[in-house]
Amino acid sequence: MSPTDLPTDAAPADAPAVQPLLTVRGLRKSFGSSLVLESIDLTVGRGQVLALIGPSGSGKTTILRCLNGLELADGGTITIGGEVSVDFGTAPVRKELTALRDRSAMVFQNYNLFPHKTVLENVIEGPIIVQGRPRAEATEQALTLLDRVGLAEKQGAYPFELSGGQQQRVGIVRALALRPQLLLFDEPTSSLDPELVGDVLRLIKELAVEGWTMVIVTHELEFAREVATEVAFVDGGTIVEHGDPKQLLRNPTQERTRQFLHRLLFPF
Amino acid sequence: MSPTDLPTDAAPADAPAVQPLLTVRGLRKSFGSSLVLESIDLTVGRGQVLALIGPSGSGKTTILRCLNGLELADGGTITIGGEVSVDFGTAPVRKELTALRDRSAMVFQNYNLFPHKTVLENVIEGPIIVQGRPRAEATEQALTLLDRVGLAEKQGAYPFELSGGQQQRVGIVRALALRPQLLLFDEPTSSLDPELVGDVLRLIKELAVEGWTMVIVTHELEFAREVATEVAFVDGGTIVEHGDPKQLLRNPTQERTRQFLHRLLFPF
Amino acid sequence: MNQSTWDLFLSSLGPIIMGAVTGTIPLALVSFAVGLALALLLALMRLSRRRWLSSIARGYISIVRGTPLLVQLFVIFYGLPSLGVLIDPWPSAVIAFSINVGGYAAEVIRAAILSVPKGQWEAAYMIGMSHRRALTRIILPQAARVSVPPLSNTFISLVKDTSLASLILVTELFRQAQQVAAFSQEFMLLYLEAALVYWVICLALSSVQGLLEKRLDRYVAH
Amino acid sequence: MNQSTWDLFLSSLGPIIMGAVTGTIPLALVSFAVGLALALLLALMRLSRRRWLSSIARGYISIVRGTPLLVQLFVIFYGLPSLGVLIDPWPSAVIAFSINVGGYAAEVIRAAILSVPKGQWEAAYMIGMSHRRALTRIILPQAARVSVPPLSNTFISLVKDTSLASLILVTELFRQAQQVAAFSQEFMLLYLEAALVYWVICLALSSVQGLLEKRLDRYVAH
Amino acid sequence: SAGGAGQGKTAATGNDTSLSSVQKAGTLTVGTEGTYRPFSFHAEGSGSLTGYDVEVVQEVAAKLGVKARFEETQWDGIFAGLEAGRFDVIANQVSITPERTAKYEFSTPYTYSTGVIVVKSDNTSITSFATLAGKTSAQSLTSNWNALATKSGANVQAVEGWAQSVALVEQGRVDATVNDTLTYLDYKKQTGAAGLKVAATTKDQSESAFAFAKGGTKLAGAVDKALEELRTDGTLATISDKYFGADVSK
Ligand SMILES: Nc1ncnc2c1ncn2[C@@H]1O[C@H](COP(=O)(O)OP(=O)(O)OP(=O)(O)O)[C@@H](O)[C@H]1O
Ligand SMILES: Nc1ncnc2c1ncn2[C@@H]1O[C@H](COP(=O)(O)OP(=O)(O)OP(=O)(O)O)[C@@H](O)[C@H]1O
Ligand SMILES: [Mg+2]
Ligand SMILES: [Mg+2]
Repeated sequence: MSPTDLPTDAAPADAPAVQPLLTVRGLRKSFGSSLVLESIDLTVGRGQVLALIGPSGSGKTTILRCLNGLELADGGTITIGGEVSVDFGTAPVRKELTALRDRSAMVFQNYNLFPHKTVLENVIEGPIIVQGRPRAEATEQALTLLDRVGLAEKQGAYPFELSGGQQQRVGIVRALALRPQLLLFDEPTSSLDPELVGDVLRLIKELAVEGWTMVIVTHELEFAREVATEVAFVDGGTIVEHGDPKQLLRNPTQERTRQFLHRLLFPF
Repeated sequence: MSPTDLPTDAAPADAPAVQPLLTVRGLRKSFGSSLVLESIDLTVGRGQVLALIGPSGSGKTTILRCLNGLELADGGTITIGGEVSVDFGTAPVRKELTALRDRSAMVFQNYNLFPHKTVLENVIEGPIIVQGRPRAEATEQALTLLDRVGLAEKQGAYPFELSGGQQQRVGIVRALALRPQLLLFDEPTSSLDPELVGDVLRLIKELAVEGWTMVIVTHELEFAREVATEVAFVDGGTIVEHGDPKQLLRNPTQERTRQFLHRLLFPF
Repeated sequence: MNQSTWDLFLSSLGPIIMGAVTGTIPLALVSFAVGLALALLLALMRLSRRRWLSSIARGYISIVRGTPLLVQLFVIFYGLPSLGVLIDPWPSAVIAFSINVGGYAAEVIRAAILSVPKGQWEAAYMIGMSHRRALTRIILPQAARVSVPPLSNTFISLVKDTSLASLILVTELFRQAQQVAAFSQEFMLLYLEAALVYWVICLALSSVQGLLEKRLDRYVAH
Repeated sequence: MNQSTWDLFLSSLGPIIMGAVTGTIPLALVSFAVGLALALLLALMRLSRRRWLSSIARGYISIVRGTPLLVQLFVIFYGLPSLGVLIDPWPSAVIAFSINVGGYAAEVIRAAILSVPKGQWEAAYMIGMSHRRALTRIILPQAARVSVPPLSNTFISLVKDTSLASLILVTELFRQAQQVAAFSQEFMLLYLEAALVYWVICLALSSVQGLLEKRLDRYVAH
Repeated sequence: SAGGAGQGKTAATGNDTSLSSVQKAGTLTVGTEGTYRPFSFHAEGSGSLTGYDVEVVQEVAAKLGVKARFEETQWDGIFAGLEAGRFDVIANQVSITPERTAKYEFSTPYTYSTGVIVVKSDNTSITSFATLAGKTSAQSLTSNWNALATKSGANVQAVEGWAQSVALVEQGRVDATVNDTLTYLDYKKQTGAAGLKVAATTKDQSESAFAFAKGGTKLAGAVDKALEELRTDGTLATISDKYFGADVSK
């Protein structure tokens, strides 16, 4: 299951070690006249976990959507795994966007499971229909993954029959079944009932330990501190600062980061 | 503004001091064949704050809705302020339910502001249309309250123009403007962006300090510990245990409470 | 199109537009207004917890929607007299179309009321409102916005359906076209001309609908 | 109802039901199937980012919805021959009704597609689907559920509108009633009888709609 | 398919194939209402098409050596259908009027009839076409009786057909209706026409004939010849007697 044999405790986050899996340079994006991403630079090494934090509307989701090719950036480059590199300065061809999608898989805040398909069908849709893998093999893999997240016996259920936490675990399995190089999580627990948050966070933590490369947008600072190899604070469409989670979350160097963290940690 | 002169640090929660404002005895409620509230007993003294915690589906919202007369209980009694007492064993007349509503006011998880009315209109609708108070007086009171929550200049805005935190503060003002004896909060911050939670919690804390009597359903354990005078843990339609927040949240006596708190405090 | 055809087209435009202005449009407006009031009543009956009220409304709606409008017109105009009720053409037409619009619009209004989130009812009750007040001050204004597009469709259908009024002696747009056609034997041209006028009326209605939606949208996020 | 009226009622029920079975119902079914295919195409054109495509669809829909069906039937049956296109009654009726259904159902389908949450498109793209695949495998199945009630209404209207086919030589339910009425001079009775048969058909359709909704609801929360 | 029909248009261009195409197809396609008693209707309401016009045109077709095939349509569409070439001929009591003569070919008449004003039996104010002025009269729009009522100064209310007209008279909602005496007599025979009476009869006879597309003179000529033969051999009189108890064909 593990996508790589690299140990999780990779080199310092600021200057990732050899083999960066994801490199983003000068990513820009506007919606109409409002500039949402100014110039985003990111590097994530193979097997590393980057946590993106920041206030609402700062552009975190937009970054993920650009990485997954769901949003067409206006400028900058995204490179995944060395082979796929898209330059948004020159209008990229559809095929390049598709290549981005092929390398990465996203887990959504609202799960976005397909409501008219069973749990199993949700998981095998991509492998069979898009990637053209044999049904038997795809089903076997899906069942292994579902078993691992404790949902094997729910394979025939429809999404509405599951709790939020169960739906989100299916969402993660659906992403894993695509065998991506890069996993993207957009606030994976913020739609969940508080008692169900743990199930999902524990699963993501396991994936991190196994060596999956991930970018996670989250407000769970405790979780980011423990699981991420690097934290980046996004505000107003720029990365205000980034660095080692334990360091940055305790002693941010920027005033904006400090204020944000304070609001989150001491709400009243 | 303060509804009472009693100090907030009232008598021990388990046996509230003189002058209980709210007394609930043997409250039962079923939906169809499923028994949602088994037999709920609650007492909240004047100026005290009761926090209800518990897993999803345990019946917390249903308790609040019964208190506000939005839901017709199947049995038991609710007494507010000594004057209003409704016995649900004998089918209560509509007037009695209305009396419950007159004494209490609710703040909803999803704000439920009236989208076709401005902020000011949302606040004065109840005082003018229902309570028949003079428009000038109601408006003045509304503006004072809006000013206090920092939204005076938003009086002409429509709800969709406000952030979630702003909407919820209007929701609180709408409740306060009704001059209720009892304030009910149903997870008032769980629909909010994390950075906006603080604004609302701070406001509720102020109200507690001023001596408002409140029942709050919440998952913010830290907040409950600091603001509530009593915490009750609801599970499966019964109150499993209740007591002093500092005590109960640290050392619950029941295993179910312990498990619930553990899931919330150490999610991964 | 040769000269004489063109002349006929131009000369008949006057009577046809006259028919629209004195027949089609007032007939549609009055019937729609009455029908809408009826529809609101029916929608509330349908939503009522009293079984018999909602059954009556359900039966009414089923019959109105399940039978041809033509027959409804005939029953009122030619059928009622055998029960001793003799109604003039114009009132007959208004009654028939109102009954018809009532059946269709009732379902629209009911759906619109149901589409308002339950939380709005609760908030209204919470501030102490009665059911009736919650309905009129909180729910219906929000339902109105939702029902503008489907009600516009009902109205547009009504405008075209009023052509059936010619069968019960009401002179309107289509009747005028038929008269000219009967005289000139140019059915195709006159029917096309009538269609053109109907289309212009419907385009005008659509733009009114657009304005109305915009106005009611002012308090909704974009 | 006296004896002879009752006899007439009974004896004409056969021909009227025959008209429904051989005329009304097959005509409605075929026209609806063709119209639905057309509507899907039009809905996709309307949603296309290419301006000219969406303009064509918009114009088509506006004309079809803005002009009386009667005129549309006449143009196809009596008007096209003057352009050298001569189409038999049955195909003419199917074409006219399909065109009409296409215009109405296109708006229904478009609204249904728009009602599917954007997240469903994104999830489909995320797993690597093309636009076309996302549409057919993810969006349309969900839109189908939403569009069942309004499409049922379109179908019910169509069933009643097929009575106009009698104008272009197609023998169906209403035509049969007219024939008996012309013979017996009892047009009130016969029209009521036709209405009854239409109503029964519509009731049957409504229960089919109910079954369909239930079936499509199996994956939706209750 | 529309059989032998469809050539009417080419006929208008000068090359008259109206007759030859009918002969080639072996069918004469006839447009008729099928709901106009006693001229064109269904026996017992749902049986086969029959009536005076129907039988006459069937005999005419036999003389031409072809089969008559009927297309039923409403009066509204009947001339449009003829122009569109959907039928070769209309057999539906089409009265010969100057407007129609300008647009269509006509055969020789096969029905001579008078018009009557039908009123309630207690009506004394209408006694002649002159007294119709200012009164309301129910008429189906496309008939020539409509033109007559209008010319007489009546305030015309348009209705679908005879059945509705007579209902309005009986209900007292209009004063009168003008129609073919044959229609009235048939109605009287069938229902008794209690409470109705004939207030006046036209002096001039109206003439009804088969209508053809403009330019179809060869077909019209052949039909004329056939009608003449049918008149001579008494067939027309027999048919007429069957429906009216009198010979209306001359
Ligand atoms: N499709 C769009 N059209 C126009 N503006 C958009 C669009 N998507 C996002 N935006 C705007 O871009 C900005 C960044 O949005 P984004 O969703 O990336 O923020 P975020 O950091 O994910 O916020 P949150 O924590 O609330 O999810 C916001 O101001 C938002 O309003
Ligand atoms: N109107 C209703 N009809 C049927 N069942 C209902 C209704 N309202 C609530 N329930 C059921 O009653 C139970 C208690 O619901 P309630 O909303 O009170 O729980 P809760 O403690 O507020 O949960 P949460 O934390 O998710 O808000 C649940 O099982 C719920 O499904
Ligand atoms: Mg986001
Ligand atoms: Mg709740």
